[in-house]
Amino acid sequence: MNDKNSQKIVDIIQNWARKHSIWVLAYGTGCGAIEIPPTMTSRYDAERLGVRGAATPRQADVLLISGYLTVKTIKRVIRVYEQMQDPKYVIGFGSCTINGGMYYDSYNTINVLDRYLPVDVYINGCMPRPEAVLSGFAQLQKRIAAGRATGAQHYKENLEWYRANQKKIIPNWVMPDYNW
Amino acid sequence: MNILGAVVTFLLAFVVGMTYGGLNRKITARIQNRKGPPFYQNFIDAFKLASKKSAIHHGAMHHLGPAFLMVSSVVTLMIVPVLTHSQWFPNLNFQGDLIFLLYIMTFGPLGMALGAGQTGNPNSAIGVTRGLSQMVGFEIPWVMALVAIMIQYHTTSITGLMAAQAQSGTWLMFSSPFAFIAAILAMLGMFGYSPFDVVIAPAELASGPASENGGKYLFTMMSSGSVFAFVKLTLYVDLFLGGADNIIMLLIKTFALYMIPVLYSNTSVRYRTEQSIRWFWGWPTFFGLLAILQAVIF
Amino acid sequence: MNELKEVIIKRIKANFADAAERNDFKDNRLDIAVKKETIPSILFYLKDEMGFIHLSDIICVDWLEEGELEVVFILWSPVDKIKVFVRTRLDRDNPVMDNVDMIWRQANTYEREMREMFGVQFTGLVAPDEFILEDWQGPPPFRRDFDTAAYAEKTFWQRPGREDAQDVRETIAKRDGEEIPDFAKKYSR
Amino acid sequence: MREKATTLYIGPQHPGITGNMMVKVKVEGDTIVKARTEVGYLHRAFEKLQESRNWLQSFTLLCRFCVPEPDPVEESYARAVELLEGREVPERAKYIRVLMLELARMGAYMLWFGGQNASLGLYTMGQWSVGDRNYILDLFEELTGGRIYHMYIWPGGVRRDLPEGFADKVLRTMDYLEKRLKDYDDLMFENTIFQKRTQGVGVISKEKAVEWGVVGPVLRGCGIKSDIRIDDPYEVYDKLDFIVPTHEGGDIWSRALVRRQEIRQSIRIIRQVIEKMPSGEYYNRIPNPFKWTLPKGDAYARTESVRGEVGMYIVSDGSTHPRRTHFRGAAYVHGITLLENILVGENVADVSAIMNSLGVCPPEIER
Repeated sequence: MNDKNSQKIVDIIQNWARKHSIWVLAYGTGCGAIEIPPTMTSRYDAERLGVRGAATPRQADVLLISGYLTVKTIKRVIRVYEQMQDPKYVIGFGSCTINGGMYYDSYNTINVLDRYLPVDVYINGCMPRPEAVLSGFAQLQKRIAAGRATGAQHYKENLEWYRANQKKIIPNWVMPDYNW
Repeated sequence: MNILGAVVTFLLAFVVGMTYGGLNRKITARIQNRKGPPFYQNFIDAFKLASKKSAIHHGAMHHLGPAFLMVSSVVTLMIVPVLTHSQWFPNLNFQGDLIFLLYIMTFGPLGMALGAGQTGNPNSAIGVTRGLSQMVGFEIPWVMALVAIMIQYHTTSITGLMAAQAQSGTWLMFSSPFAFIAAILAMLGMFGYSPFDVVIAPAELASGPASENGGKYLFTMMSSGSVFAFVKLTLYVDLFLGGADNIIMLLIKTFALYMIPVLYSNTSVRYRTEQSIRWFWGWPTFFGLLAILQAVIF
Repeated sequence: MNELKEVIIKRIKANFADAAERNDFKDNRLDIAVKKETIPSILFYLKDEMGFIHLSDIICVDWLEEGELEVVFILWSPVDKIKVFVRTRLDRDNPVMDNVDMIWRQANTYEREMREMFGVQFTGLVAPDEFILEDWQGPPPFRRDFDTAAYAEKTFWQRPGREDAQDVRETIAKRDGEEIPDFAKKYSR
Repeated sequence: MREKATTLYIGPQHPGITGNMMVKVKVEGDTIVKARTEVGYLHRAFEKLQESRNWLQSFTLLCRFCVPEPDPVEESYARAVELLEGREVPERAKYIRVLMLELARMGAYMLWFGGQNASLGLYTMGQWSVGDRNYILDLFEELTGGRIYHMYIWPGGVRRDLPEGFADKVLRTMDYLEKRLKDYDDLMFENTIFQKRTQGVGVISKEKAVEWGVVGPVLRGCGIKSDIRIDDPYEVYDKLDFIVPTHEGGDIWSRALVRRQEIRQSIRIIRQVIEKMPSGEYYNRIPNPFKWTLPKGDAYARTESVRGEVGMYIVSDGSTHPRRTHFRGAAYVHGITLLENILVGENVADVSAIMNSLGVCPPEIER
């Protein structure tokens, strides 16, 4: 019984640290990536919240899908997501990840992101402003602190469902399997 | 008694090194007129990295790479006397430790290079070649400076040099200025901040050798990096600024020296590998030669 | 401006009898329609002798009703400050045309895109066959008979309630216990 | 003994890439032997979507083409539609359009400062210039309601008149930015390492520039004076006096100098526009958009954007929906054929710097 409590305390402390140090992967997948430089630079400065850029998937915690996702990009995004280390989160950025946005009838862009990747926080808006991006990070921090940011967990549990959806739109699937 | 002293030294080095890293980020932010993270941000980052659930590695050597870095910085810490004559920080320094120091300081990056080589990621492979070639660059002025002060004061141990400074009353910085200048210019290369950060250049190589390290390994690299920074600073204080006899003096002197690479890195573009080597074999080597001449003649 | 256009038209007619030209445009523009065989020669002539050295654009337009694909070259002469549109028609079922990237190097990119998007075959075009789309099994997508809305409906999962974005309003409303303020109640059904 | 050539994928996920494209580079030691670009990661099929939208609905899709500077795309589409329909634009609207274009150019050059220096390692410059760019985005927000996408230049004029007090707010911003340019010069152009890293890198000779169809600041960086605002003047550029800076050399350094001088010219233009702005009508109202048909025919309008010539070609078959719209950006030419040709022989450390200096904007390549 007491190891459950001690585990809870360790989780609280670890979640506190994960909340205050979020490393965003430097991967601008869509047109929303233009609002990341203003968020990271001097006026809005996301670094004071502990949000910093990370160069490779191994070092990153958050994968920011900034805008629409074409079929060619989602194949690389899945590969990048699976390379990231475990407590990882996905932020869907812009209305194109929520319901396809203005390219809902395009033959090359997916419409709903959480069919293919577990999304923790959605930021709506067609090109959300830097303030919206910061509120998205604050929302993610709240979920991390409360321990409800379990997208990676959900991905692991029903991997077959995600794989089925992904393989439906990606024709030749030449990817290593996901060994978390 | 020695064991306890060593542990306290390591904790002091870790805490001070991490706070210096946090202050570096704060000062850089202020130069870029933004607020910047709190000074203890590096501790939070380190703790988050340590508490990552998965630790992906590509084989034993890659797993041990960061450990080599930590070994190198801790052993260097044990040799460099932190405070002049206080029984709390006894250090195992001995007669020929300056020469041993030269060897052990390059042991860490070599171990890291082996680890990075095994990952198979081309970014880390090219990063390793760049790191080693740049190390050749800044080693030459650094060795010249050490050789000059060794000849001038006929001793090869740090405590001997500190005793010489205490006995002659003037800091080595003034009595052998060329060696000091060569050593400071070599320090810019050792820290690997902006003009010489071609090794971990994010824009070209996606953070070079560390591109496959995440979680625990990055934690080990980060903490060994800050311990190594503290050790280098105290080494410079002992060699050229007459050592410190209490903690406050130590912190003031080391922070003053730390400002040189930090401020220079904020306003300088990154050198390519051959440009940085060519720069190191330019002015710093010239001052190293002058230092040796001064040591031999006078 | 008009007499300059006349001079250009006369010289082009002298060399290419079958060129049908139009110059009733207000702004500095000319329009020449030729058969597809004379395209490389007329482009060479315009570039070397007439001074139209800048290739602005190459466009393929799909005239489904007339069963033809139209390829338009837009050239610009920095000296005379005149635009010329050279257009030609290709049969829609097997559109084949000569490659012009020996005249302008960047034409190679335009031709790769047209080959992938419209299915126009360029004889002599040396380029990897995949340019924008990856592993695309469908027909050339930019042709008008390819219905993109139906394809998107079939392949990509659509979030229900898209007709009036009802579910989006609900998710926004119940985000962490937020209830809709009364002034907005009448808008959200 | 020739070194074994390794292939390095500077792939879609890479901090140095300006956007989302891949450069496959075959490297021997540090010098590049062969380079292939792979694009298509941002293809949303604009031109296909516009066929199922009427003239005004397809207008909202347009500014999503190239993100750093959406205004020239709107302006060239609006002018193409007016050319086709023969619709007259009031004088005041033309002045407001030039004001928008020049503000957008300055904002994009500020962002370019950040990108170019981040690829070279000077992060302070990016923080300063992108931070100051927010002042221009504030102006856009007040005038059009959107920071990045304005959808403000409509066929027939502009969507809304200048709010009162806006003109001197623009002038105040221009004075502040002019002071800041001095700091940029000290930090960037007087920095000797910046000169060492950029002079003689990514060189384009004059003949190669003309033969490969190079446009915009990259062409002016090779010493050829060519600017659509002067060669083929549109709106009211023929009534304004400004110079087109050129610089011999054709390397990253001369392209940076050309861009830097163009910011000063943009400030001059904006001041003249504010001073000569006539009063009066700002919008020649178009009929009900759902029943608005354009006569059969085609039109092509070009604008000078940050990356070079931006052109919109529209074809109408007399219905309310465009038969075909084709957008041509400068990055379409610079980003593929030219980039693959220049990278050969360069150092692998400069790939990101060369891409930034060519103004390669991947969403513009595959639309």
